[in-house]
Amino acid sequence: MYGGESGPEANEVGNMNGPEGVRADPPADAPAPPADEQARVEAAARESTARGRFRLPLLEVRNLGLLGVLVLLILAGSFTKPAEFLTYDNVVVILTLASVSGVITVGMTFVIIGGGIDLSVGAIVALATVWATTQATQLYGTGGVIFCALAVGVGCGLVNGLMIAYGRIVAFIMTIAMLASARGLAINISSGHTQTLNADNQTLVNLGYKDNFLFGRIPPLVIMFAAVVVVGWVVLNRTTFGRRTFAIGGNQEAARLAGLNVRMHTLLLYVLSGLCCGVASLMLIVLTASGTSANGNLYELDAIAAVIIGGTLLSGGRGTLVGSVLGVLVFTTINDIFTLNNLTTATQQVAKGVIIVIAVLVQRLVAERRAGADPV
Amino acid sequence: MYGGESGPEANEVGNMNGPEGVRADPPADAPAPPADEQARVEAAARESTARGRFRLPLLEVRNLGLLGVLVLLILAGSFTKPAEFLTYDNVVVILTLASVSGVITVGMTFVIIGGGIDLSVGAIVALATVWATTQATQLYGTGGVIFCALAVGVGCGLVNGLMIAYGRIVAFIMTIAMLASARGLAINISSGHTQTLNADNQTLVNLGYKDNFLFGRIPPLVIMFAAVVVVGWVVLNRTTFGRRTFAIGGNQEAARLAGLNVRMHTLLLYVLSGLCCGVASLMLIVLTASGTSANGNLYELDAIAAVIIGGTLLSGGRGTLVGSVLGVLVFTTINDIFTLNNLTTATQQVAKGVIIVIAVLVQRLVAERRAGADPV
Amino acid sequence: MPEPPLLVTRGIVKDFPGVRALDGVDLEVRPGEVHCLLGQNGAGKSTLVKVLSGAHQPDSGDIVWRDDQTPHLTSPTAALRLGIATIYQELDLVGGLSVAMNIFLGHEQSAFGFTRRGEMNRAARELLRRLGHAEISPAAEVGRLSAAARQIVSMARALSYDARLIVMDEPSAALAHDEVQNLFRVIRQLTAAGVAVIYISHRLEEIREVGDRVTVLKDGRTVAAGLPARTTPTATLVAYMTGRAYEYVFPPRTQPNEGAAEVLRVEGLSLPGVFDDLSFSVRAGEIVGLAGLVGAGRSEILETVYGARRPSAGRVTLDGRAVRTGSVVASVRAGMGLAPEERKSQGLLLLDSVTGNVSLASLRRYSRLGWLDRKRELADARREVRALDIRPDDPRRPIRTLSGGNQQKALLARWLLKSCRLLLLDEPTRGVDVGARAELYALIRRLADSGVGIVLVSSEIPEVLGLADRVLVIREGRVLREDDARELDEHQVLDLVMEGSRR
Amino acid sequence: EPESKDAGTAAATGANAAPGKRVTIGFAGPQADHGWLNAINENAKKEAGKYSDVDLKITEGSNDAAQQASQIQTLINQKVGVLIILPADGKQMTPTGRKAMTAGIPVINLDRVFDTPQAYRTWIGGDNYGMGLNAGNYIAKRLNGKGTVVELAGIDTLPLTQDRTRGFDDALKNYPQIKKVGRAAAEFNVQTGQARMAELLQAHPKFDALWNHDDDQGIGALQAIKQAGRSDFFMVGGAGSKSAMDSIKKDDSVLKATVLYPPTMAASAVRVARLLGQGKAMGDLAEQEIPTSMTLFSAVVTKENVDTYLPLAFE
Ligand SMILES: Nc1ncnc2c1ncn2[C@@H]1O[C@H](COP(=O)(O)OP(=O)(O)OP(=O)(O)O)[C@@H](O)[C@H]1O
Ligand SMILES: Nc1ncnc2c1ncn2[C@@H]1O[C@H](COP(=O)(O)OP(=O)(O)OP(=O)(O)O)[C@@H](O)[C@H]1O
Ligand SMILES: O[C@@H]1[C@@H](O)[C@H](O)OC[C@H]1O
Ligand SMILES: [Mg+2]
Ligand SMILES: [Mg+2]
Repeated sequence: MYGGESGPEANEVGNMNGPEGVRADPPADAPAPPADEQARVEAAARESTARGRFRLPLLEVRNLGLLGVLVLLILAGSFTKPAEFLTYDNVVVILTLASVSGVITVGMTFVIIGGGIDLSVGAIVALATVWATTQATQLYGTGGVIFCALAVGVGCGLVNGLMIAYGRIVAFIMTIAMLASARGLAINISSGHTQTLNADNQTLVNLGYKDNFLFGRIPPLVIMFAAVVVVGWVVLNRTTFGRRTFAIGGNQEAARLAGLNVRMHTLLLYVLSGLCCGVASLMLIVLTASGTSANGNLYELDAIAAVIIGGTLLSGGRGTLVGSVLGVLVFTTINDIFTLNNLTTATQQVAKGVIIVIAVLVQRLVAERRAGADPV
Repeated sequence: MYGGESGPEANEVGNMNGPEGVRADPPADAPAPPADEQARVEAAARESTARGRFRLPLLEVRNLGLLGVLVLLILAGSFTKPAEFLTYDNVVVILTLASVSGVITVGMTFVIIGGGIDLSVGAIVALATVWATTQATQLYGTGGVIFCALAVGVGCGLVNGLMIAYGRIVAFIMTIAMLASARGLAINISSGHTQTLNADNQTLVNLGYKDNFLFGRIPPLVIMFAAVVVVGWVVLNRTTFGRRTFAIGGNQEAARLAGLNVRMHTLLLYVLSGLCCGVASLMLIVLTASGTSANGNLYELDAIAAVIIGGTLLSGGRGTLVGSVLGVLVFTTINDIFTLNNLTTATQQVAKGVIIVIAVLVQRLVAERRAGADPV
Repeated sequence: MPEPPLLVTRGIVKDFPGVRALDGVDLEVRPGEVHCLLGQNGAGKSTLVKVLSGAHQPDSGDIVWRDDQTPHLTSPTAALRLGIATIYQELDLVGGLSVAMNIFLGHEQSAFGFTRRGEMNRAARELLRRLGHAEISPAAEVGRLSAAARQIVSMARALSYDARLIVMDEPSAALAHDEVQNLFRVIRQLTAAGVAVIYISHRLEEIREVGDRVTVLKDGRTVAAGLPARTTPTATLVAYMTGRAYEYVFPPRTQPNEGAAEVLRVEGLSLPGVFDDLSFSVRAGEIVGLAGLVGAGRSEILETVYGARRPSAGRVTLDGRAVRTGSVVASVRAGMGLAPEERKSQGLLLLDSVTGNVSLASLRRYSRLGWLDRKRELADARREVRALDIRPDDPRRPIRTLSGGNQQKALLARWLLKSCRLLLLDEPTRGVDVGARAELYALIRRLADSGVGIVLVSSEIPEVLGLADRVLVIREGRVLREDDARELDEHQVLDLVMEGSRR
Repeated sequence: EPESKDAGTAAATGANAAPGKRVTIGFAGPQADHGWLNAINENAKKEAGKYSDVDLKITEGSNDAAQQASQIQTLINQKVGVLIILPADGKQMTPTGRKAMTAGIPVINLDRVFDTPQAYRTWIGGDNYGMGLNAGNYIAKRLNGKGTVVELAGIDTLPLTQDRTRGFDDALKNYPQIKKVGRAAAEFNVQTGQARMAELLQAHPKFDALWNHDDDQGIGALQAIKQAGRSDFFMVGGAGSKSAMDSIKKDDSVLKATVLYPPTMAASAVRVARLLGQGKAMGDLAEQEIPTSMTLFSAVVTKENVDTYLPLAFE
């Protein structure tokens, strides 16, 4: 019907001759398709090309709404704090803060698209910052700290993945168990103290200082974040790994019967999320020059919220990384505007709830304006 | 999760839950191969009756595993603290504590079986305790406090339900927005203070004291909890509302095609959850003689965890209330044993994670021993 | 003088984004008749069904229901209230609920909100008995029933409404021969009581047997209406549907090559409770059919050979090399492919495009160091879409917007694309229209001719006999007879497989 | 002898230090998820360890009112001799404190105060209002009564945060030329300390002084200040952590002072609990009875006096 189907035979116009309209004669040989049929097929074809044109390489239609929300927020920020909001320094602050949760959200996006959930990200971040800042670790220098943070992330992800994929424990429960254990372990290792970086390990901390900004302008953390997003985007959208992630999240049984190694892939998704937590914990160490078991509190909810508001289905199989990143930026910008405007915690929270709802509605409005895009 | 996108197929495959949908082994109890379809259907029918026999009125097979876990915990408690654990006083402590989260979990069970999720329960509890304990409310006496707590719960649930069912906002996002707003409002109303009950309103507080225990032994809160569970069980299993909840969570499109008013029903589920929050907030007021915006922190995760460990599918359509209640009891008992044994926070948390994992595995073991029950 | 019509539709139009699914449907259904809808995959039959059931709102057109010129058809509830009940093409049951609850979902028997389970179970049992399946327990959980039993529950649900019109969208697709007879018996009872039935099926012989009149849809519009079901020549019907006269033939068998190498050897394979000590082999270029009734365990055989189920004993050898049993990954790596029986739950990535569905099993081929060659993937998918005449023919379309039969074709394309050594096809033509069926047969034969070994499971015995080279007749998980397809005829096979039930 | 180098508390002296009747002390606090609270636990444990006649049952653990109520109930059920309670929320835990008192168990209320004296025998705590007041006065003096200040608070919903802010504001009221231009709540957490401070620095490109309620979150805040390359103001901390005092001593950052809120109060509580259990009086007081409340002094630690306080600092 939609293209292609307009073969020369597509010409049977059903003229019903009343209720008794029996037309027993077989159709005559096929002449040119009737005008309206032709027109219909063409219209359909045109429409689909048109839609194809709207789909920018990176940005999907559904992301436009969220982009709109971000623009609205930026307007709000500029309006309420014209002198402070759109300054270079403040943008750096926003992007830097977004980097930490952003990296975690990238991993979370993979996990959720793949049909899972990871509630342990915040706790893994806490454990990684703590383990990487113990005296013992710091003896190995900056390299040791980096290695340790990443290893802890990957290790926790591995345990999650193994228990979920091979131990067949529901992801929600397994990662909540990991949440408890990792945070407990973090308290244990640090004895509840905030562990600061030694004088010898200031290389990391220096990354947070302006003298080390790239071209004197771009904070290394933001570059790291951008790199993670780019790599994540490529992996998700341009590799077989990414494609398999969608497939497994969309219909696990179908993926299995198509010969995909569902368990191994699921395992890898949690390892990936763990790795992202490792990277985020390094970023936190850069920012705070310390590690503590209180780090990463409630990151799981923030990350999931960013992913979902970014248009990814909580049940898996569909989603975009760009959406998640926009989600993170929206949340970070909201917080920034609140602080700039000296809002009290109470007002902040009420406003946050309201803004989230408005954001989703704006988003859907935009999506529905666009031809036939699905509702969020 | 809800929101139309996760069509029927998502539920059947049981997406969220890692690859346990994978059934590599033949059902252990498969009957002898029947001669034809008739025979096969018969066999299936017989099998289901046989299984029906195992199904005690309240307890389903899958709950047996969790019951086993609870028994193991009780053994562990009795073993480590023989003098303290199985005493009347301690059981009262466990049950009282279970009452608050238990009531919330009942509402959460309905919402999740119905294909939704409610992250705002803790915040609603906070707001309800605050609003019910303002000076203005307290002027109306105990009745005013009770009414206000319930009204706030129902009101918040109504807003959630309206936005989710009719505004088509994804439940996860809407309830996270409610979380933020309700807590913000709670801080606002109380100006961040903890509001205590007036001398005139001590009736409620007295419910927590031994002189008011029923037959001198049973705390009123535990009775309330039991009542909520019984009513919840009856509604879920014996009324059309309950059965329709399964239908909507299990296959929303099927439910719609069968002529169910899916939106109205969804709305009611969130109202129900809000009502449970109202009841729980009353319980908290009894226990603490006060209301504060800090109440109910992280109750959402606790409640969801109890529901899931109780065997309810996070994607909806399947679940038991008894399982959820057992889940709450398991978590409460774990905490109690920790307290009795003077474990440090760190050890507690690590142990909690490990116990959760073991619990799930034990549960599955039991379930798999039992005729062909689905993996958890 | 005929009775006044029960239902008349004129010029129904229904647009989906980018597709006009209905483009002027005229239909007239009389009380007490079985009115058949015919049309190719994607012709718009199911869409029409959904318009009639209130699930879709038409963009234009008129519907007249009895004397009502503007019937209130704005929701499924409204349609049910008017007396239109529907059995949908995709089974729409709730797995977690009991049979009785499913049957009465939405119109439960209740008192003050409390379900009257006893009464519902009784009523359900009665309905199931009417359908010839008294043995299905009203208390059984629907999720645990077989596809066939679920179809019966679906029918019981439609019967549970006191409907004047029951719309049945391919109800026989999941049913075996004798089940279909049962269904027809019920349909005759219904029509005798004045209830009208709209019946959709791709099997012309069913239409001839049970239908009164036929309306043919093509590209979303009525091309012929009210044809007599029994007397209209097949060639005519097919011509209306496809626009050309069609030969409904199986492709000629090529001369069997006795010397061809064995592709698959199955030895002593056992799946407890389903089959035991099963052995057979497939040569290169050979199509082996498994004939048997629904429930004979043929799907399990395929799934076990494929590694989706773990056998308790036995060996599977592909091209002379042993394949690890119980591992789909190993089987696929070795060169097997399985087109599963249950389209939606086992096959489709509903959220993905046609391309994504077609390429799923062959991703490795488009991978260079993990990088996905999307251009080549799309090109190949487009080629398969053309080859199988999947409509609409844009492989970038979301697969969920395709009609049921076209989805089935896309699933087949998945395995055609992945050049396998051995293809296991489980009901490959379920829901596929007559024209496409012939093309599929030709395709399967061509594949075999290229040296692929094929195992074919189909509940349509003529299909097995017509397409396969060699047939294994299966009952109770045992091979009753193994023979050259030309040595067997339908009655022989039926006799063999039915014997058990007549014991 | 309970001579202590490690615990950092002054040594117990006199006859009271001698072993006496065995006392079981129950201790319940909020979740030890941050430096100061953690120091509370350590102080309590260390102090208890010094006495052969003390049995300490610690239930560490919860910020949730219902949960903590049940933990305390458990201790009551275990019939401990004396209870030390640092409630997650003083008002909320009041009924529980009363329950214990009714059950005949004397309660020492630590830090966050109960709603009614009926719920405790003795209250020991820091002076939150005083902390704010002292911080405000110190800042005002250093600014010579003129300038702009920013406040980085803790958890807004805690009364102690509110008290600190109130004290701070009250102090500033005496200096009409000092303006508080910005305030944010950083949740007593390093990471939020960094985030909120980074944002505050953007909101206020210029100000003269900063009061930070909590040295733990101060670690993050200090980093944010360094990252922004700001040094146009000075900072006063709160609580008295080791890292803060080290920094003050070295004078290598904007942090010039911190206002004490000593976690040693937990050690004192153990001592008092022991005395209560044994029916003894407090050494240096004339009375036979232990006082009903003790408010610790919130000293301002500066470079000048830091050496005096360093031994009391917590990690
Ligand atoms: N939700 C939808 N969105 C977009 N297009 C749709 C949707 N549903 C159906 N279509 C399109 O409408 C047309 C008619 O589909 P329909 O399902 O009615 O066909 P059908 O006659 O039932 O075919 P089959 O025999 O294969 O079941 C097809 O082109 C299909 O792709
Ligand atoms: N949901 C189920 N739970 C348990 N056993 C089942 C289920 N569905 C089918 N079976 C078992 O599987 C066996 C064969 O069923 P199946 O329908 O796969 O056979 P088949 O020969 O492939 O028939 P068809 O494919 O035509 O439906 C039977 O023994 C039946 O008991
Ligand atoms: O964070 C601490 C708080 O919890 C305690 O009660 O008072 C001192 C603070 O620094
Ligand atoms: Mg159809
Ligand atoms: Mg089958």
